[in-house]
Amino acid sequence: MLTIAATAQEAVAGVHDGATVLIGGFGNAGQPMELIDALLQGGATDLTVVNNNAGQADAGLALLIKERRVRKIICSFPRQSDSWHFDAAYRAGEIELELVPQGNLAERIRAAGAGIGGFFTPTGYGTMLAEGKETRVIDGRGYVLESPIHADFALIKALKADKVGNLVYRKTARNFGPIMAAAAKQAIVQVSEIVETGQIDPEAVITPGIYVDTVVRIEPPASGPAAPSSTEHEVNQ
Amino acid sequence: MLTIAATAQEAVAGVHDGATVLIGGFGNAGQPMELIDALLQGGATDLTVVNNNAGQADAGLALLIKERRVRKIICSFPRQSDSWHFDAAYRAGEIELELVPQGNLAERIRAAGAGIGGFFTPTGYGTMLAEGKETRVIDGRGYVLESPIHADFALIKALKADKVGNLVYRKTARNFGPIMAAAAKQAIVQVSEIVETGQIDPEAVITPGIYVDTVVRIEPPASGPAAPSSTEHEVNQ
Amino acid sequence: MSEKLSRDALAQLVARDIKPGSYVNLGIGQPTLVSNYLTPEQEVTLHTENGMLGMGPEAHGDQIDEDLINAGKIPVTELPGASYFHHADSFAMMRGGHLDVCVLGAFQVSATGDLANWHTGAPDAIPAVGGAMDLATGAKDVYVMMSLFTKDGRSKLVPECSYPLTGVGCVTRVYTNEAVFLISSEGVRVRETFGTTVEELQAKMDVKLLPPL
Amino acid sequence: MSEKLSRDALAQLVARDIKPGSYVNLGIGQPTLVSNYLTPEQEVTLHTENGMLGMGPEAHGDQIDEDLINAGKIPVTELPGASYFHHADSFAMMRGGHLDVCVLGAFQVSATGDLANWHTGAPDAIPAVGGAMDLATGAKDVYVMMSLFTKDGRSKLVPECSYPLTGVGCVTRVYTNEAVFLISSEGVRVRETFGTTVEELQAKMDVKLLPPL
Repeated sequence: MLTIAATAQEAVAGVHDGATVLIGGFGNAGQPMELIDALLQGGATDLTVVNNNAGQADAGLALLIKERRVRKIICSFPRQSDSWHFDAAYRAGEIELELVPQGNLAERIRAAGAGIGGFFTPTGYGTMLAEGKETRVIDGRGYVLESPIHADFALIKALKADKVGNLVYRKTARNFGPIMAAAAKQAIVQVSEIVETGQIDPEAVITPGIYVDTVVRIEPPASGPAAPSSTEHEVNQ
Repeated sequence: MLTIAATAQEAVAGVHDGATVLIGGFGNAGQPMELIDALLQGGATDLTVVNNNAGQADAGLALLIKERRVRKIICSFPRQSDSWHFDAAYRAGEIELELVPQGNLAERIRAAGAGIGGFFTPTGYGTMLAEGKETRVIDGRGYVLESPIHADFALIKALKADKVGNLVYRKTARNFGPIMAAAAKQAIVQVSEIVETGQIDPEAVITPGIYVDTVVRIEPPASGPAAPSSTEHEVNQ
Repeated sequence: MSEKLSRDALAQLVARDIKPGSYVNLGIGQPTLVSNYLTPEQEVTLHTENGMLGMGPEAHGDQIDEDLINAGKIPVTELPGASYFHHADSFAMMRGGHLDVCVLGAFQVSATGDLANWHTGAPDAIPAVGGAMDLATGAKDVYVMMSLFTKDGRSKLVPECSYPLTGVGCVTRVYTNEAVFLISSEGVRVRETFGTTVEELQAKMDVKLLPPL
Repeated sequence: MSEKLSRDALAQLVARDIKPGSYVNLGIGQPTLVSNYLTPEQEVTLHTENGMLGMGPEAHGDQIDEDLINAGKIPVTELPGASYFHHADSFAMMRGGHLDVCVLGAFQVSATGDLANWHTGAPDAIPAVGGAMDLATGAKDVYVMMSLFTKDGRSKLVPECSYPLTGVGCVTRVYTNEAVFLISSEGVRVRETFGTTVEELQAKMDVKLLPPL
């Protein structure tokens, strides 16, 4: 049954040392910043973190990495113009990196939630990211066998929850939320609003409550924060 | 770009002999009855049909089977109290049956749409439905390798389409629609209503227009038909 | 208890055993009787594999909506907090281990929890499997509801299934009209009996029974 | 044409070549310039892999919404007919072959359409791949936009890539400031040149060039 936590600290209190933690968000959209801050304050260490990136600037996941609380990160795009804390930890050999093409990352997370033991994907075939992996040619096309990414916890952000944990998201902030909620043993969700059960249209539920364990309401900022200035590294032409 | 057909006959006119056709619906919910009827009238034969069932009573898919237009059916639950046309064709050796657990059926259709070359599923492991298939034990659990079900056409039913083909469904009539639309080269959709582009909430779109090729509006019956009386065979206690 | 349980009494017993807050799938046929005995206080959420959580009771009269049916194709209703999803998402929910309990009928259950409930194995039978294998392998706990003996007196809880399997080692509990059995790595333990004794049952069964704790 | 193309002129050319009604992903960086030259009559729908179809132009001022960004994390807008989906659905759309065209930058493209655009291979580089490999393997047509020569004059269209690959045999067309190349099983054909000739290009390139048809 759903736990409604009073604070972000309370919501993440169960995250233990050595846990594997999926963290939602792509850029700032859908990033559960208050939950990550609470995780930082909570002190859990030796974490394996799964996120699309490896932290930006001096906030959130970047600070977890700066504090050396992340033993390993599984992500698709660690290197950004402002990923200096990751860069430093990586160059110092103090964080392990598993680099995964973004679509394989998403599909591997989805596979964990869906009970799939492994799947053959064309992405990465013939590249160095398939080195050491089982490959197979099926109907003339090359595929790589990829495995599910199971996790102990997911920290995600949604727009709204009802009291049985049904979630709706907002625009591109949906990104990894639904698949991460399903792939983790415990999904911890920060939302802007908690409504009564029955107030979310059953046709519009994106994450059914069965996947959600804890929600916490975080007051949205009075005025929207400025858009992030950081952009991903562009290919040198 | 989306084709808006004037009639169901026009919508299915491209379905050719020998085609593989996914047909949506579970029971009567989501069953594209008018499209199936048009397919029957259109005359295409030697079809491979994918549906959860193998036709009920004297309508729709059951008539396609009665007319021996279906060479092979891939389904999870052919035998029902009123599947007499399938039963007769099967006993006469005039239809090939590929029996697939319902979840494998759904996941194989999803895999086709998602570009997955194959996946390991626990369902069916150790049973006669895994005979002849590759199996593997992963982390102590047995899995069966299953392959995607690609198709030439999908015939499905949705509630509403806009003019770029975005779809919304209604209640449990959603069932196979979204995954079938994605798995077929051509998705042909009957809807009760076609609205202007922009009139479906982008957050509530279930099937994005990219998956939809043809829509046809079929006037919903003035009063809802009676609920189907047929129920699936119950396990003998 | 002094007499064998009726189907309804058995359904009531299963319902009482389901933990509050559980997500449950009741399959089709006899197990669906369980829903009649779930109390609102249990806050049990019912899943139907054709794409819904928060399924309510069977629909009658004006409530009947042909777009709202359960896995047995029977018109049902929707409760507050319900949600709809497509078939792949619905089976991902089952197969990914998110359902707490599913309750299924059976032809046979083996002493190691193998389930046979989809095919008699008769050479002329037209097979049909539906979602049975997905439920059997996917739910955290698989409860079986069945009569313990066939009409000609043979136990349906057997050392090894003779019917084709639905799933391997998946059943954790067997509710029958004569007893409830718990299946685990230690073997088959009788939890309670109805109008009979462990000794009487053991005399009629090839499976070695462990006594109630 | 009498002179080499600017980035904008090249983007305009690519835009003109995209068939009406196409679903297109423009990656990040230079290829996103293409969106400036798509006309409403083309009815091209833009996909961004972080979970949206129907992406509109970059957002400015009051339009900026931190929940609405593209794959380059730049605030964008939403057009009528847009839809949102989660990351697995979004990449399924790419990987399942549903996008008609994606346009990517490149370090190198090989004569057989291999693409290298994610990693310089430098031993001290921190690698980052993002959605590049998914786009390269998923779209029906992969167009590359790049300058044809490096600053020190070496061709980036090569017999075989020396940089780590993004995808194998995936590129079908290469748009450069000096020429457009079509890659197919028959080899590399020059479609048109800008301020140069096939002969001049051939003299500077190791890839055997087929003349325009």
